[in-house]
Amino acid sequence: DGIAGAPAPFDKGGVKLALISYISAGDFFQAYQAGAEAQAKALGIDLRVFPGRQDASEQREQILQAVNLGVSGIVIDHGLPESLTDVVQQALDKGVKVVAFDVNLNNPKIPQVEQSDHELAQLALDQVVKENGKSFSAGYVYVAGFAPLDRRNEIWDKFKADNSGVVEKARFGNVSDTTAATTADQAKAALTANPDIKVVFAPYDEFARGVKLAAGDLGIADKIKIYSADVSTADIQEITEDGSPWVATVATNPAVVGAVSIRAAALEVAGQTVPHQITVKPTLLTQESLRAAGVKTIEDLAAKVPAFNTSDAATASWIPQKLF
Amino acid sequence: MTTADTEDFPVAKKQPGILIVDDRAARWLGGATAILRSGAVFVLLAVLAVIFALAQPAFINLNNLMSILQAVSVVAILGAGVTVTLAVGGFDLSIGAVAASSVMAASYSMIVWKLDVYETVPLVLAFGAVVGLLNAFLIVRLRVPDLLATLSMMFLLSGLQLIPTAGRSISAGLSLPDGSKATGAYDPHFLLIGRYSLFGTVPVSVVLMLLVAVALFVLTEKTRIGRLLFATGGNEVATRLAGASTVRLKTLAYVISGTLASLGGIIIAARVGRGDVSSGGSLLMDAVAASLIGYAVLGLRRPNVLGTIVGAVFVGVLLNGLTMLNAPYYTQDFVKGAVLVGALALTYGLGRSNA
Amino acid sequence: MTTADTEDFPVAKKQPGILIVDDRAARWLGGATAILRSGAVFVLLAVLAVIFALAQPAFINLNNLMSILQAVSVVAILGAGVTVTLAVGGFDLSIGAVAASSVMAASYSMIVWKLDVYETVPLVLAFGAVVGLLNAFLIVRLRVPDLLATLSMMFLLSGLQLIPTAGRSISAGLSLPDGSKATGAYDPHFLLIGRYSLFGTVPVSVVLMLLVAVALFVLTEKTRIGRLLFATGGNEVATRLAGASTVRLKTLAYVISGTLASLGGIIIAARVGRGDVSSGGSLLMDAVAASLIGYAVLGLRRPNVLGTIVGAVFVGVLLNGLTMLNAPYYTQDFVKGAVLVGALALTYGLGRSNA
Amino acid sequence: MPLLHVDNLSRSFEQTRALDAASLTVERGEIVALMGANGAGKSTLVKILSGVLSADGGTVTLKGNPFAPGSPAEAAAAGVVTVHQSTDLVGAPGLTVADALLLNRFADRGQPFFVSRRGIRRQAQAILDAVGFELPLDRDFGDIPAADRQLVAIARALANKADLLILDEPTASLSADESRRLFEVLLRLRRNGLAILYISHRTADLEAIADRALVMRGGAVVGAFARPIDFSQAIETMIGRKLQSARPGARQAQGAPIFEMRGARLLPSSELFDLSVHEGEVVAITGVLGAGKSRLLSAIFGTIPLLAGTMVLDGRPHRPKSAADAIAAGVAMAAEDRHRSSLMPPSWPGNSLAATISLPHLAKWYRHGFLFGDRERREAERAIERLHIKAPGPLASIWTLSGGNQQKVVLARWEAEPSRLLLLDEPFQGVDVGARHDIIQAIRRRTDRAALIATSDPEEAIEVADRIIVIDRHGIADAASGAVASVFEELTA
Ligand SMILES: Nc1ncnc2c1ncn2[C@@H]1O[C@H](COP(=O)(O)OP(=O)(O)OP(=O)(O)O)[C@@H](O)[C@H]1O
Ligand SMILES: Nc1ncnc2c1ncn2[C@@H]1O[C@H](COP(=O)(O)OP(=O)(O)OP(=O)(O)O)[C@@H](O)[C@H]1O
Ligand SMILES: [Mg+2]
Ligand SMILES: [Mg+2]
Repeated sequence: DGIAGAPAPFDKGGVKLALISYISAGDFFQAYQAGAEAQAKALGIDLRVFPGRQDASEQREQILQAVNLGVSGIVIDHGLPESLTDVVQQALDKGVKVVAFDVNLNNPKIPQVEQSDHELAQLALDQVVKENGKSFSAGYVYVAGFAPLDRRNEIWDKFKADNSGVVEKARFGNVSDTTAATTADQAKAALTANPDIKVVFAPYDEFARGVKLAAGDLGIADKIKIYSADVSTADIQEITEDGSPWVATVATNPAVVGAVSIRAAALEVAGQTVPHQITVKPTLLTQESLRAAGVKTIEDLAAKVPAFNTSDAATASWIPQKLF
Repeated sequence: MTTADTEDFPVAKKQPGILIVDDRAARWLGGATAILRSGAVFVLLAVLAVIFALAQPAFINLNNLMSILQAVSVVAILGAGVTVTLAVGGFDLSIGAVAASSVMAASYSMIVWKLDVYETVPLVLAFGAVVGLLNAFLIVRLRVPDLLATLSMMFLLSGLQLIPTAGRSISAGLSLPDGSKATGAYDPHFLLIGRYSLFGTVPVSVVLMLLVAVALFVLTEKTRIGRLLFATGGNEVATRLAGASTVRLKTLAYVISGTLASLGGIIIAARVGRGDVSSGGSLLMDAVAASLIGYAVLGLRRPNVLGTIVGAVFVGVLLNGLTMLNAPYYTQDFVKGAVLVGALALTYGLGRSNA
Repeated sequence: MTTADTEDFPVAKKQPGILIVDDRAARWLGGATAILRSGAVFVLLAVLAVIFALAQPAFINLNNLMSILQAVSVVAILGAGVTVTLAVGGFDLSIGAVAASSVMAASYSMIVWKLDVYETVPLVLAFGAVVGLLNAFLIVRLRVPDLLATLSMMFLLSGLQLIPTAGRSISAGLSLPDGSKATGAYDPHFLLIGRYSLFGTVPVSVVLMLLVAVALFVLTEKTRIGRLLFATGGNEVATRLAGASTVRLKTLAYVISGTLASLGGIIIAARVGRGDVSSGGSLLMDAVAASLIGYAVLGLRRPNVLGTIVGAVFVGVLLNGLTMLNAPYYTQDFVKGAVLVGALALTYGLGRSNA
Repeated sequence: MPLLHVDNLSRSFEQTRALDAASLTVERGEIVALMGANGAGKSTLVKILSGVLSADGGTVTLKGNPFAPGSPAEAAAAGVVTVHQSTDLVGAPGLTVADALLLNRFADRGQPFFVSRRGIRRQAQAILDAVGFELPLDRDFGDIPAADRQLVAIARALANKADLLILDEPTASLSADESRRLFEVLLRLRRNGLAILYISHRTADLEAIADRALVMRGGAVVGAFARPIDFSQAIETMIGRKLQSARPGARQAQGAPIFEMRGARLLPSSELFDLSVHEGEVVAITGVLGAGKSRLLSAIFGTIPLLAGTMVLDGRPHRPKSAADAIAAGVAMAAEDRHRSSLMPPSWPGNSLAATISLPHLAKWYRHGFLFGDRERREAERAIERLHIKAPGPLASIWTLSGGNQQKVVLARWEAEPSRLLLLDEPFQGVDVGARHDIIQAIRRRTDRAALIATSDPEEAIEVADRIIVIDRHGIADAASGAVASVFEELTA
């Protein structure tokens, strides 16, 4: 059952694509996957979703498996470039189209979808400067080794270099089963030791949630401001709560990014031109604006902030638009 | 060959610390090493506390000490459960997963089923107890080795907790797999479990930890049942021949550890305020570490509840102090490991030197 | 009371499988359950394979089978190491961390020190062996309990591996903490260990897995040393009194497991092509699972290398098949746990019914 | 109405019929000796009566009611209290001796829930006082020697309220003193109307206390002897042949000694002593419980250090630092407490009869290191034949053998290869008189080595040795070494 008026092979349907993630667990990746699935359904695509267990060698294996399954296109969601380039080349050689999201495969044949972590961090830091000036004591939450965090970290390092008035007093962070709770424990220690910290840059929502919890426990919610990245329904509630020190976050809608990734792959399969670089713009969400708009959930956000819910990237007349 | 082979038999699980004392000086020295050995962890703890307090006076502030206790409360409670299973000669690898699924279960029952705190807490504790029963069934009835049974349970639960929400974490306004929207929310009273402090100083979770510690300490060290639990671990057949039901004793141990793990989950849920997806792997390792460090506390060299709590606090003090000194996160695991090895060398190594 | 209590003694660590057979029918039935029990894992494996092949013909494609083997090779190699430590009555919790640090060590030695494959591989293997020696030192000389010693080593290594690069992953062009830039790169020959296939079909890592499996199988089951390794785990005192050096045997076991873990790390590094700090997270649990499932294979109910490999393949087939059937990731852990419980119930439960 | 009536009781283990229609009765206030060669089925009967095993057929009535206990707890509640043959089944490492003495009270729901260390100690002391034993109450149960464990088992059983007391080889590792104290208590209990079923291979024990003797063979009771009991007749019924007079006269030691100790000291507080053994000589070391027999042998075997003095083996200094050194020098030792010192756990590799025998000899029997060929199976078959071990075959698990047969396997291990000095610590624990006779013959036949045998039973010492040495407080008393007869008099006085 194909789509009338679509180019081959979508006119007949039965196109098989694979979504190969580096990580599946967590809201961001689940929402990304949901967006991809919704877009695939709208296009009559049989989408095979491979589970990501944060295991780079398994991800390689999955690409080969997908090729064995006879898919016509593969979307790669995160991963380590070093471990992917050669298998991806093998897939390309077999005529399988490849689209990469947030992992730079550095191959002219592969369109790169990006939520642009650099831009994300930059927007958040711009907001920091707007509200706090260029001279303050800051806390920074960071754990190396996670690609998006590493990219956001580059912007923070640059920001510090450019603004000598910004003093990083404490750096902490922890990724575990209870990231928010353990980050809170650390934040309590760090904030107790450095009572002059005014701004905490926590470019990952779980970190921000932990710092907020710590501020509550220490009774200093009115003395610090937290800036973060990413968003979820639970985050919106935490941000808009009365007296919340979490004042802003910057995010893209992962579902939209998922849909864009599938559209890019579909266009490739249909033989249409796709730009090499596809960027989904992040949106700045401040406490004020969220409260003003009465936003309570991600769905509200999508309804009230249209920029958050759609992207005109990688689309065509035959591709159904309204998904969620 | 050396010391290790010139050991007197019969040796069962423990090695007797044979000390040959020839004169007064040696006797005194022997006494000193014995004290040092049994107190090694405390000595190290004191040394650490002094160093941290000197480097950062805020360390010994009462609130910070409470933060440390609050930070370790979940691990200490889980560790106490592991300790009980170690006492019966078992090992519960599922506690991390039980705690993680309890977080999901608590969130689900409030957000999807709209239950309040008085319904949610018993429900989640019962869930933990049921998992304990299942573990016990596998181990006691089907005779599956402990590690294997609880490992399977761990995999089972870490998958199961994600199925009701199709892998999404649970917070107010969650859209369910059937497309509808959950309309419940976290009961504010439930959140108090993780966020309220008695008299503005003592967090509820610390109180819970202390209650668990006292209750289990009394149970394991001061009651008939406690003796039988250790007897089961030491020699199951002998315990059965003495007329005890080792089936019931082991079941009790696993139910205790399952229930405590779900209590840990409740505290996490109440702190975090949402049902977050996690496997529980790091909780497991930290809890196991606490109860194994407990072996070294007081030089007992066997599982003991008091030691477990001290072990958890020990690690908590270390991590809190390092964070205060702004030590990078990647050095913390290293320091944790190094201090552990040091404590072990002191506790275990000293008794040997003159054997 | 019931079955569990009417067990014959003397029972030490394991329960003898007493089967009372009174007449022909029962004897035959007994035989059938015995076969079913010892073959339960194989039967399940075959059933799974048929189901998957029917649902998705690509499953039995040779390339896919090889990719299953390749996917399990690291876990199987680590599991074989765990099995050897289980045989001497120990337990190595540090293998996951050893493998992860070996990934970092291999990357560091090529990218920062610019060594080639012929220098890197021995260096990393030696690193694993040294960690094994340290574990053995703690366990054999200082008499620290196995779990505690290897757990401390785990924490130590997972911190240590991050220190040289301040927590960053290692890839070409890495900026070092001192501000300079590393100029080395992965040796292309090194990458072949993880990426080359003999005759275009059999990956090198699968060959390595098979070599390890055969070597350790022969060592543990067919040699004097193997008998003594198991004897150490069965009754250390008796082994020592029979004139064997249990110190050396235990050291050997930990050195083997450390070295195999670093071999696993080498394979991961060669597949991934960089020193990624997050690699190796679930390796420990998966390896432990493989070697514990191995208990059930062939109904042996004890650690055995063959069983471990089959256990690893079993889980690999399951996960691959489920992926082929497009099962969501969160159902996979659940199914893994459920199938494990089923296999265990078959293996362990059946022998009991008529006791 | 008899207290206990066992009627046609049967029980099989796979092909072995351990009990084959055994019948017997026990009355109140009598001590019944149950005799039988190794593997006759005595322990199996005991296990059924104490709720450890279930029977395949037959009935048991206790005080007129059908009796089929499903667990040890049920049996105890019905008034049947048992001391099992294995001393490992009393307590647990990690618990103290006091805990072990009270273990069945802990399991009793009628007892107070809370316990204190002081209360435990007090009750345990009371239990010991009632029997007149002395034990280190605060020691870890895992660290005490087999003899002490046996005392714990006995004391605990005697402290229980019971109608029927079953003792399976209670004196196997006790010396005369403790045995005598046990007998006093048993006779007192009998006067109070307790029935006692007493299993032992020590004829002297049975002579001292038994009112009646029953003899088992092949799983059935085949003979009953009332007072005055004709023990030689009973033994003939038991082993199916006449037992010849114990020992063909002592041999005179000749030539240079194989092994010598000079100025040796075992404990800091003990006396220095000398010791020498000659080629072809069998020397027994006897002494009370805890006198240091095991310590002496362990020092020669290198598993504990000798505090002072020198040892010479075959003219060369002997300074073993481990069992391996001693074995390499030609010393072999079958240690006491076979479960801990020699056997692998059930369903663990190496728990077969053949593997138990071969463990110390693997390097010799399989020089290339690979276990190919059937050398160990052949050696095991030879041992089964030579020592009349009752077993399904060389590959059978050691745990399917009766206690006495397990002991024979341990002896077979050290008999399998030649040695210069053979050390045997309590080698005849639980071995029946017929088998003991065979083993002694086997030991004495070899004249190319010396044997040093520690035993707490003077009768055994006399039966096996050319010369007897008495050890006391870890020193060898001068006066005692010498003629066999005088030693015997001294010991049994
Ligand atoms: N668990 C078992 N599995 C198989 N066979 C067994 C088992 N227990 C006992 N047997 C066999 O049953 C027979 C009787 O054994 P039992 O232990 O009752 O002998 P016993 O009279 O107590 O001998 P001993 O004087 O040596 O202690 C022996 O042949 C023994 O091998
Ligand atoms: N591992 C040990 N640590 C401390 N003391 C021990 C140990 N083993 C034995 N002892 C004690 O040393 C003393 C001598 O023990 P040994 O075993 O040598 O005596 P024995 O003459 O063989 O007596 P038994 O009849 O008990 O075998 C005993 O009092 C015993 O309790
Ligand atoms: Mg017996
Ligand atoms: Mg002795």
